[in-house]
Amino acid sequence: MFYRETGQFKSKYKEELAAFPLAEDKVGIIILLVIAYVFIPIFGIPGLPFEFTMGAIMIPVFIFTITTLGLNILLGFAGQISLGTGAFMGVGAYSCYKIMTIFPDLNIIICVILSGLVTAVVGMIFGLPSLKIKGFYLIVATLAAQFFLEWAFIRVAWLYNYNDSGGIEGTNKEMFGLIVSGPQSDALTRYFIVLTLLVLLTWLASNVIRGRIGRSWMMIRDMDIAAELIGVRPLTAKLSAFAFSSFYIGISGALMVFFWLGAAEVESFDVSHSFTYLFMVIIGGLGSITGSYMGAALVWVIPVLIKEIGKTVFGFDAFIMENFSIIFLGVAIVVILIVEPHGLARLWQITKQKLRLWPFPY
Amino acid sequence: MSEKNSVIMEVKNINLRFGGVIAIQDVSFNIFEGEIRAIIGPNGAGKSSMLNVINGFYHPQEGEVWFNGEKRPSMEPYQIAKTGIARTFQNIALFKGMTTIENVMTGRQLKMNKNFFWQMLRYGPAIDEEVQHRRRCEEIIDFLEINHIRKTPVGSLPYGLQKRVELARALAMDPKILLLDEPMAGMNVEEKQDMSRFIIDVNEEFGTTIALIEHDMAVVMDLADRVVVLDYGKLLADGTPAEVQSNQAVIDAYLGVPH
Amino acid sequence: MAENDSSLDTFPKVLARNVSKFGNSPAYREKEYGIWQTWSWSEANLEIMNLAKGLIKIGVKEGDHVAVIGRNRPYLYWSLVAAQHIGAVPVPLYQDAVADEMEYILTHCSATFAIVGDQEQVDKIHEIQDKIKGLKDIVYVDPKGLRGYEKSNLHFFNDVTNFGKDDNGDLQAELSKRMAKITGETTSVLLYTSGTTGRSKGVVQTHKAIIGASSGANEFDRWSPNDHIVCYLPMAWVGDFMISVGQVMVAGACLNCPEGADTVQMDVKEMGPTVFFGPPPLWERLKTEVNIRIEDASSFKKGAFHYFMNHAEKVGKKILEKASVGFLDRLIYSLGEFIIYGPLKNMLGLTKVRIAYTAGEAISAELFDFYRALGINLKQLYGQTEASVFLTMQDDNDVRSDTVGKPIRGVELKIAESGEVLYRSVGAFKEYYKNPKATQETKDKDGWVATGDAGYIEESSGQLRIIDRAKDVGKMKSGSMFAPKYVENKLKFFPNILEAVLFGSGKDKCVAFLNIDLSAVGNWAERHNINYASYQELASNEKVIEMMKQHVEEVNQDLAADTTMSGCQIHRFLILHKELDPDDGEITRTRKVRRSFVAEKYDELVTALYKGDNEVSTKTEVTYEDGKKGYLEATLALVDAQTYMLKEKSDAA
Amino acid sequence: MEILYAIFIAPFVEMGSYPDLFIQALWDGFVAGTLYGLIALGFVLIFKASGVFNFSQPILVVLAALSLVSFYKMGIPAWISVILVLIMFYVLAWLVERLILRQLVNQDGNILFMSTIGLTFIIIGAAQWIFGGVPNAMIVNELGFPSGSLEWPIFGGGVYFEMIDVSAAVIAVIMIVILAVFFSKTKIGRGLRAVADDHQAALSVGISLNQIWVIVWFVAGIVALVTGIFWGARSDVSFALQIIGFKALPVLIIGGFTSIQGAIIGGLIIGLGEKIFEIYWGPLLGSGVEGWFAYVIALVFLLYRPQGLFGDKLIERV
Repeated sequence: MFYRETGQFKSKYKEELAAFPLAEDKVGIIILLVIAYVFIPIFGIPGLPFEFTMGAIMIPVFIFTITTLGLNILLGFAGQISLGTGAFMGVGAYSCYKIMTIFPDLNIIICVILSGLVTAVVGMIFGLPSLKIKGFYLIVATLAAQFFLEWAFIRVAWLYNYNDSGGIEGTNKEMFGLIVSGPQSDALTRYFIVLTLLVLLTWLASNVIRGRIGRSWMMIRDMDIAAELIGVRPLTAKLSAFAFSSFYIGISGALMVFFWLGAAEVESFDVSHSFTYLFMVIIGGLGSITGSYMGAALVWVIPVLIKEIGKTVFGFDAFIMENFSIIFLGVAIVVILIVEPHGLARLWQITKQKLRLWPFPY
Repeated sequence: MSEKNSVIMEVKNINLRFGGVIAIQDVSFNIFEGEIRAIIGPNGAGKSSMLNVINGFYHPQEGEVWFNGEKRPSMEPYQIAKTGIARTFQNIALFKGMTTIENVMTGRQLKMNKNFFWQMLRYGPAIDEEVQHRRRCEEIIDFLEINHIRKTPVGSLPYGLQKRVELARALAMDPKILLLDEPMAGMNVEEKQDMSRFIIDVNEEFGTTIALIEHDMAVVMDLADRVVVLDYGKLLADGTPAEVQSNQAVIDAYLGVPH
Repeated sequence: MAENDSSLDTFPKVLARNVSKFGNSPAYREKEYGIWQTWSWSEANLEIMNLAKGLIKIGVKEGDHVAVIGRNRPYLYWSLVAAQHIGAVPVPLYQDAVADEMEYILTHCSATFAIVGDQEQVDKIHEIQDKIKGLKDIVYVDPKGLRGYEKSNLHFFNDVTNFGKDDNGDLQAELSKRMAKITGETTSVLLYTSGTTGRSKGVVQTHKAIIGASSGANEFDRWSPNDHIVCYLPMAWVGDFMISVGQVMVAGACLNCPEGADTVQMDVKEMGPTVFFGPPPLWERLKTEVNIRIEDASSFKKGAFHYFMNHAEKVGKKILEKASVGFLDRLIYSLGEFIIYGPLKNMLGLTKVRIAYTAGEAISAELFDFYRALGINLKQLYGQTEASVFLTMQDDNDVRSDTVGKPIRGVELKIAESGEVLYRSVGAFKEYYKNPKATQETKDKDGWVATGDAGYIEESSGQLRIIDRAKDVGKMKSGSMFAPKYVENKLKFFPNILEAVLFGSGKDKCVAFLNIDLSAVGNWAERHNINYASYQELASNEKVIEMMKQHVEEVNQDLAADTTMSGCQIHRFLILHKELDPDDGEITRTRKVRRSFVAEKYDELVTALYKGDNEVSTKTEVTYEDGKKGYLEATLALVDAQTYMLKEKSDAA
Repeated sequence: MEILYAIFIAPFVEMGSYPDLFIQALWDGFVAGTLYGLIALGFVLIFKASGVFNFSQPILVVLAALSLVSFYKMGIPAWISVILVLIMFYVLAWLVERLILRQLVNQDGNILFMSTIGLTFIIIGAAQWIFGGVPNAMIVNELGFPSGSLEWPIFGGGVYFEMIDVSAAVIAVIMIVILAVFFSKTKIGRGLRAVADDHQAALSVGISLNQIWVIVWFVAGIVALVTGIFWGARSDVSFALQIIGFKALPVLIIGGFTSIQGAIIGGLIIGLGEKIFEIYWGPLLGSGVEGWFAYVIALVFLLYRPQGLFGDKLIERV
């Protein structure tokens, strides 16, 4: 309905290969950016307290979107299943913590990026089995990673500087004279940093996916034998996928602790979280960037709202609402699988297609 | 068309076994540069296995593969692809999650090499590379007359077209040798004619050497320059279509097999 | 505006002007390799010049006839222009012409060179080569499949242009010498009429004529260099030549060539032309398509569609013609624009269309209004090959489906006492090639040209109104007027009727042949689950015949309303067992019925109709696509149709 | 140097010098192994019959134990509670078939697998909601299982056999025998086997696919109950139990997804392996290694025999 594609012809491949070849889509994205950068910071979400909006909805959703992007790159684009996401976020978080303690004056953003790189390396190591082990069996390898790392986060006291709490926590960090992280930091500042990182990482991801490397991932995913006979080297393809994916997951882990929770213990990275992130990917839609956004938002926000509404409106106690939201997640996943195994992204795709063909059905 | 007598590929005394099962038994033959070479034989004769040996998917227990006049060391399939051997598959092996153009682009992977950094920015060298190879793929798409399905997800294409897209993907590799595993399996007469025409065009326009497996004798006879006949993993005959057709052993083998 | 600059009387001058004035703006585009390859005027000029030199090099002489055959591609349009530059005469041919038609034209104009699109055309020419003496060499654009061919008299297009590129100066010299000789009076093109009657005639047009007519038309509809059009109609057809070469070059606009025959609609949508030319059948097809696709849409969409289309029919035309419309209506219309009209135009690729033309045949008011209601400025125009097309056109705010507009600049009209329309114009042709007799018959010494159409100028609007082909207009036994085309058009306005042929000149009653429209009737049949294997089977179905009967009687009703025409009511008709087919010579490539030919060929059917039999069996020769001939046998039902007296009609209404 | 000694010599010296402890370790490992085996068995049953990798098996164990205890706490006699639990599981099996499996029929394996993860969450949420999250003690004695332990004095030291463990082992063995018989002898059992390879065959036996699914899920429930009782007896009955469910995965990798005996043998390998490693090598790394050691075993296994102990080698074709 909104689409007027007539006359949007391309006379160069560059135009054709652009991220959003259709003018309407460009406009849409710009509107979204304006909302994210201007409206929400000023007005928040109507009907919700500002602090809550930032702390309980926007920031975590952005962070988990990064996580989901990461997992989606691995699972959705490269077709390598992983249940180690939680632990890999842990790697990001702990390594960021160490980096900050070792280089106290290093800019925190740099620390975050570096921790992403560390995670990438760890991810590659645990990705090695994927060369021999295919499909479903890979779950074992990744679970091994999950449990080993969980164990390491407890046993290796060096990781949390031998403090008795056994956890890690952020201290105030300044950037351009502004406290960006730690207890004193302002939610809005953190919001902007996280948002900007998200936008940046999304852009990078979409670039890689559309290019040579992204293609090699999808080749492995769709038909690994054919891919190899065409000249894709499984080693590089799979490991690069693990690395790139872990890079994102690591960053999200670091952000989660130092731009959202402020402090964390091993529980924040256990296997049940791995599942939640898996849900985000599946509900959002395998192999779709848009889906990663939708999945993360839905899986995070709905339970939060359920709890909030249950508490404030019906006055249920937290425990009940907690369980209720768990059930909701379970139901959501089953329903999605039944209705549209390709997730919300596909539903969105279909709607978009309908809009493009409007008023015709085909 | 290039002079058809310089050997580009030769297999010598290939033996291939799976556990106890003997797939290929002491088979030798060669392929001339620029020719269309057919491998025929009843089901289970070891034709596909032969292709799999040639492009390194199977490693024969004994035997040598000579390519461009030198003995080929044992390599991984992806390395062999680099040496200029492309193939299509008996039951189509397209990348279902991609469109036609994307599938064809995968054929250019080997020729692209811009690093992760540029890939992430999708700028400068990376995008230039993309564009340059896209152009080549478009030419092939045009050549095989699949322009109208350029942006269609391959999964939704009719069988005949999928086969053609697969051929396009293989061509995109600018191969020295093109292996076609039953390019016309399950096609109706018309589609077969088209496909044969394309195979000949490819061979003429690009001078590509082609080795193909085909059941339909008639087709093989007007397509191929020379024919190898396999039966139960053994070499039954080797020669021009005419020679092969008149070969008693071949006739028996084919009469022996219900078709 | 450049158009008025009378010094621009030759295409070389026009091209030079475009290079100097719009050098960098796009001139030609072609969808190839997935994107629109683009040439600016300067780039195109370079191509054309090199090609021209190359043609000189391979021996094209001044005055030579150069045949141009193939689908719409820039290279072939350049060939036309290049030929003009070297004083040769381009002769565009229909690419789907069968070998012997080609042979006729090539021998008639004794073409010495042919520039063709691809292998198919080369093969066709080779097939007839020995019969056509004059033809020396062939230039081919697409080398695919030609690798193995014997090349002595074959040239690859790029090689020819390369001759031009690595010219050491002599070619340039020769070219300049030749260009200097070209004047407005020089022949610029030889166009073959589709030949409604007998063999087609070669119409000789000068540079001045083509440019004059084009600039007249451009001026009338304010063409600008920003206009771009998509060419998809046969290059050999005068209309395409006038638009794609004449108007585009004169206006300095941009010509866009689709990727191939089967992608035209897609490509039009991508390109979004600002000016669009389509013959009535195309507009008909588009509308049918819209209706069919809407049929399958959800009930909500269907509802919205019908609601807003009704509203559009009420106010759409008024709004388009800037007439006064109530605020609420405007509001609803603009809502409709967003929800239905806009998307619809977008799907049809007509969003950016500034002017759309229909011509060649009459168009039904209902069809015409459908598009205008959507806000598409669809207009009639009237013209013919001999006039370089443009004679009359319609002002934006004075558009009607039953008239064809006012004469444009440089055109005088007068009506002969026979009722035939005569004109005198800049675009008027020089002569029929090698046919002085015909030339004299059509063009008198004062330059008045007979259109061959009967018509009159409406006092009220001053617009021209065409009734029928002059020679077809006859008298019936009763003495009342017999205007077959007029009636046939009324019939053809029914989507279900593809073609109709009316007989009755000198007889006391009229009878008709009908062709059903396979796609439309086929759809109808599916919806009423009538299954059919072939055209013939569907055509002989009782339900279909019944439907046709109703159509015929409707036509009879409004004929009865018109005193002059009431005599032409159809008493009996039959549905032909085969579609009228250019390959059988029954209609022209532009789908004009060859009346006399049909009358002869199906004489037995006509007599049977008049004899009053209830059915007749017949055997007809048909030509298949591959040129082979075969026979078709069938038994046809002969149907009586209700006719009306004036008074009956009034109470029927 | 010391490190090499600590790794390659010391543990064995210790085994040799304190054989009673070693035997104790073996026994504990054996019991753990059988229980791992039982959980794996639950997976195998469902996978065999419906090709579904039922991720919710561990939570079924928890559900069984938890509901059993809770029913008892409501004052229902122990054995009645057991029956109630069984009924509950039958209903559950029926619901799962109706609401999930039937909807996803002939979807590919991964999707079915994901759906069981969803199911897991639903059960967790519901179970916590209804039974609450607090740990309970399993009602061993009430069910009439012997308590206490026998001591077997040997090598100067002594080995303790917890009665409950003994009965666990016994019951486990009995169950396996029953199931083996059930699968090979009974009509339904053969039907179930058939389903795995080919649905038509199953129908020919005269049972509808849907029935079969209900049955296997029910049987898997029974297995879960047994497992639940004994795990509950060894540790507390709480949601922490599900974590041991993850152990089933390595077991399956080793034993193969479709083989009953595989499940048991795999279970034993893991059980013994991690116990021994924990006791003799664990200290080197700081304890708690059994959290991941099982996976390492499985991983090593996969790298050498990707098809598992009882699977057969697959030839890739193109």
